Amino acid sequence: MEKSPAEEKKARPEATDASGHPWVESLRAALPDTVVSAKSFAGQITVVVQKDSIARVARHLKDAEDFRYCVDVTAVDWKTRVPRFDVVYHFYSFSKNARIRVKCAAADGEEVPSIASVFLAANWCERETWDMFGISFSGHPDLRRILTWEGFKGHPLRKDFPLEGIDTGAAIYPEEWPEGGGPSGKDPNRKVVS
Amino acid sequence: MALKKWLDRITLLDLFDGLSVTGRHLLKKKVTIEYPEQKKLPSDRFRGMFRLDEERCIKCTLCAIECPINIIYIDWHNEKDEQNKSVKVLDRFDVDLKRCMFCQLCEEACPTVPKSIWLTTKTYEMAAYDRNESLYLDIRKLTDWREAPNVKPFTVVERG
Amino acid sequence: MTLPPAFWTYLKVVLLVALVPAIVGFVVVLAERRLMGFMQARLGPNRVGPQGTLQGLADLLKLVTKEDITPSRAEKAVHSLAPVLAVIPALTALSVIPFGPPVRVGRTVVPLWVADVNIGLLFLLAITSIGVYGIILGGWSSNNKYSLLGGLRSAAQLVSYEVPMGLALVSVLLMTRSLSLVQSVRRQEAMHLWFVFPGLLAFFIYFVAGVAETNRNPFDLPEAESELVSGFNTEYSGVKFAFFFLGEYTAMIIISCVAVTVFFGGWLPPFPNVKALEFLWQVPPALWFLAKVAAFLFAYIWFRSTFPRYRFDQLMALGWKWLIPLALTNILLVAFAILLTPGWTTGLVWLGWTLGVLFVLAYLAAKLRQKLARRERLAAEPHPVEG
Amino acid sequence: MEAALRAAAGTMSDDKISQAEKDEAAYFAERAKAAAARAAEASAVTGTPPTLFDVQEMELNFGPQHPSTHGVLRIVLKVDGEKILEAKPDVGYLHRGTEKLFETETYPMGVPHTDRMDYVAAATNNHAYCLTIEKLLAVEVPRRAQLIRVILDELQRLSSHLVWLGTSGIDLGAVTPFWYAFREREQILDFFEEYCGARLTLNCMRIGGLPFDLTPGWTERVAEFVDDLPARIDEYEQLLTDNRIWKKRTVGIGVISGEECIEWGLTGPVIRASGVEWDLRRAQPYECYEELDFVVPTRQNGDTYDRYIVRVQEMRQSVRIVRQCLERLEPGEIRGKVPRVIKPVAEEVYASVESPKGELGFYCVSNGSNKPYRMHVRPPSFINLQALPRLAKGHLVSDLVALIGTIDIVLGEVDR
Repeated sequence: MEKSPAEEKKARPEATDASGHPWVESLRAALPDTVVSAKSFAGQITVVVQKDSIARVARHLKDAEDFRYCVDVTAVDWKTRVPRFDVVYHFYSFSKNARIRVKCAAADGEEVPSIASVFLAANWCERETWDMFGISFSGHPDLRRILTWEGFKGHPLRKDFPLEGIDTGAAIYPEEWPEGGGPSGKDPNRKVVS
Repeated sequence: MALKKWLDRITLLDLFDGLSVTGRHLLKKKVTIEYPEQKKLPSDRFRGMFRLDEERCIKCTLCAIECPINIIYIDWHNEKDEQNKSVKVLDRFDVDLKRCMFCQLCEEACPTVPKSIWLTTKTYEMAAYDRNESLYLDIRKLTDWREAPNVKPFTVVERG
Repeated sequence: MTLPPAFWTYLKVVLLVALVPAIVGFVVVLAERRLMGFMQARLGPNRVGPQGTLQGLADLLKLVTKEDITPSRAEKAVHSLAPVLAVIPALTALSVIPFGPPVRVGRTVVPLWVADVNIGLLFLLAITSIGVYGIILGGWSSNNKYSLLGGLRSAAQLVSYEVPMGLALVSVLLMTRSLSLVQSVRRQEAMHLWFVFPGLLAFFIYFVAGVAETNRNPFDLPEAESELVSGFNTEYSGVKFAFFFLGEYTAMIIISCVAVTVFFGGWLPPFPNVKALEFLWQVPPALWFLAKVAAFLFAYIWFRSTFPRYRFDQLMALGWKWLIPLALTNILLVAFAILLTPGWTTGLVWLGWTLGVLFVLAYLAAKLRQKLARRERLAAEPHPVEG
Repeated sequence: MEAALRAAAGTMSDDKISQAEKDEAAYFAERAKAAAARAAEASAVTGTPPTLFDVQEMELNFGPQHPSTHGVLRIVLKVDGEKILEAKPDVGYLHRGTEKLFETETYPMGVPHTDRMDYVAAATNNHAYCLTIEKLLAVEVPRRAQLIRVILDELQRLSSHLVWLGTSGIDLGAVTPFWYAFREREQILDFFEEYCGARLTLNCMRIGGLPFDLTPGWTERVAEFVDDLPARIDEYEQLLTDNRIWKKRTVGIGVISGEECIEWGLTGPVIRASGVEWDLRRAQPYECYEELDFVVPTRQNGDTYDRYIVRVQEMRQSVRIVRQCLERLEPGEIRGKVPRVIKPVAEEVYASVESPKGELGFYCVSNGSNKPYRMHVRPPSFINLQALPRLAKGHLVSDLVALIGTIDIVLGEVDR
């Protein structure tokens, strides 16, 4: 079943440039200097735009292109890249029966304009993004933590947040292992538990 | 139309309909399985308690690698046997059952035929008073593990 | 040697106070849980004792040995008083219920009721409505918002449903011409007519109001488990909770007893005027009474396992906008029927026939219409999904 | 409260009350002061002195330990009597960091984790996850696997809707449909157990196909069951659909228009009950849904009753879909050509399925390694729950219970 590397590479799907796509064109015409790049992968259009104009982009997509349904807002942490984060938006158009993905880059500590005033659905998604990544959204009506609690330190989905979690002071289940057991490794004197 | 609706309303038709459903069930066969005396046997693919065959195991640790939550701990060392061949000997094969989510990925990853670790033992009675002791399986428990003796005889209830 | 009449009275009181809680605990609760289980395609509690018969004892032991918790910021005195207030009136009200005709013990004739009060029905209405104080005070004193809401719901519910209940009983009074419960049975015996037939509407209103007053499904708002987390009794445990429990079930029994006495001829066997059914008189009258009460309790259980729960404002609307006007109309109807044939019962009999036949006809018509509509719907469906 | 008042009046000597009591007293004094200030403010607005019958807000904590919140949802209510002035959902009690877990494990190891999100509909979760990775890899799923996936999906939809039907019945006081619904669900779980060995956390799909083929006789038993099911659904409907109390509790409760649904991002039965005929199985068909003949049930009023009707009709349609798939089953491959070590191209992809709750989407960012760089879930319950304050405003506390039931949330998915 194994294919040669070259063959495998050939079979792999590739992203193509989508700057000529009508939606991108319309975006470019309405809001010049906002579109950074556009690509198409697996039939999905991704448009990268300037961070500051994201609310206007959302408004344009909603009003002019009929992307009325905000599917999701999330972010990706690129750790070492500058700027560090990508904020990712998914919109869906009922009339076109198609989705579009809009991305904008944001550095750590930078504010991204909120689209909660354009799409009500983005409200909690942006709160979640703030909670998980620490990207704050300017103009958000109620930017509080949502999945973790008020006063939680750190943002769990950042790549530098430890997987085992941090000591929050909350009483969690103590890590208990039978004598000699557990992930600590070999122990020749381990007694067999029955 | 309005009259028909009123007819339904004043004769309490909807309420009597509901009562008739529950009334019918009063005499129908019940679906309760009286557990310790009656049991429904699990299916052949049921994912229950672990079992390990030490002879078959080739110590490849694939199961430990594939485990999504890393609850399988395997240590082994090389030994020379009579023909002076190097063989792997298990030091430790532990499954932390209390954290197991019974996804069967370890069994799927196992390259031996038949599998040397498997979950299809049809045993689900794993309640224990002490999760750290009883629900932590080492080699002995994994290989020499027997089904808990049934205190009382039970009748098997048909599936489905 | 003849025993003084007072002895018999005391004996009856003791028996009632001892027996009714026992019956509630052992029979009614078990029957409710098992019957509800059967209706829900399961078995219900069947582990304690043969077929679960000792479940009541086990529950009782559990409740008695359980820690009795009073919330730290509760009104302690009221919190303890409330369960007592819920149970005492309910037991008191039992004293006027005639369980059967007087029986002869040796040379004494002993009536099977503690007291034949000549204002029996008024006494009942007055006493049973004290029970709600227990619920209100219990809800308020627990210092729990859910309990408070439950208590308030209960107060409003009781006030609203006392009115249609009273009005429904008024129409019976027109037929009985007496407030005494014993007289009511005697009158039905004399007329060869259960009052449920001419008083079909009155019975319906009475029973609905009765279910509402005892806080049972579909009117169990004060203790709506899925909304108010048991409502007024959230903060109660142990014996105090058992008292509330007892109060509620005794109230259920009282409502059933009154319905049987007033509408279903008390201890009389069915169809006293039909010659062919005369053998029914061989059964002791008290057993007839008990059987009828059991049937009512079964209806309570049946309702509970079938119906969803009303909302608070809808409950009020039902009481004030439907039941009270209906009850008033019913009084007019009955009064008219009595006036038509003064001094005689033919009017009432005719009213009974009319109401009964009308209802049955309407029901059949509605059922037929439902069947036809369903057939039409199935025929019109483009892709039949029916089996 | 009494202690608080006494302490506020200073009648009790300080050494007698402990620090905790003092704190409590201070808290209550502050609350009383705030309430007085609010009352004064209200009276200043209306120009009348505050009376007993003025609007008096009470804060009510609905959950996290409340029988009707379907898990650990907490709603902070502001109520006037029983009328809800404001409802603020507070979620996150079940947050387990599933998205973080995905990032630390290889692609195939992510499947069992998806079971634990919407734990009453694990198959659709598995499906959405696998679909995303398959899209990233551009893998074709064999036809038999597609059909079996659809059967599993629809059985799961049935079982999820049955759970919904039972629990929302209980919320409104009707206990019996719960038992009937769970009786049927038990049979569905038996089918799952027979197919993949688990009843709830199924782990029944793999990237590129399925782990097992069907056991002999499974299709016949499922066919028998789905033939039997419409009569059972009739039974539930007889208990609820025409019942006047049920209608009173649901008609006109939580009305939301189709436009608003889109604005709030509501999906699934909620949006279909508001007149928008949008179902991902129809709009963007995945697997073999496009060749199947089924109706997307819609209703116009957008209230709780319509959402109930839509779900019940969806159950009937699921029965049809299962039947059609069973007819089309032919022997064949069940697993596509997927490399043993999955290393997709460094790209990003979003794929979604119509889960019983709505649009369940996965957004996967790959960096070319064998682990997803970022895996994000678009949970329908989470987004749908967002609209609860909008739905609940102005209704009574009893209706809130109905509304939580009607948007059909699973807290495992809300909090992930």
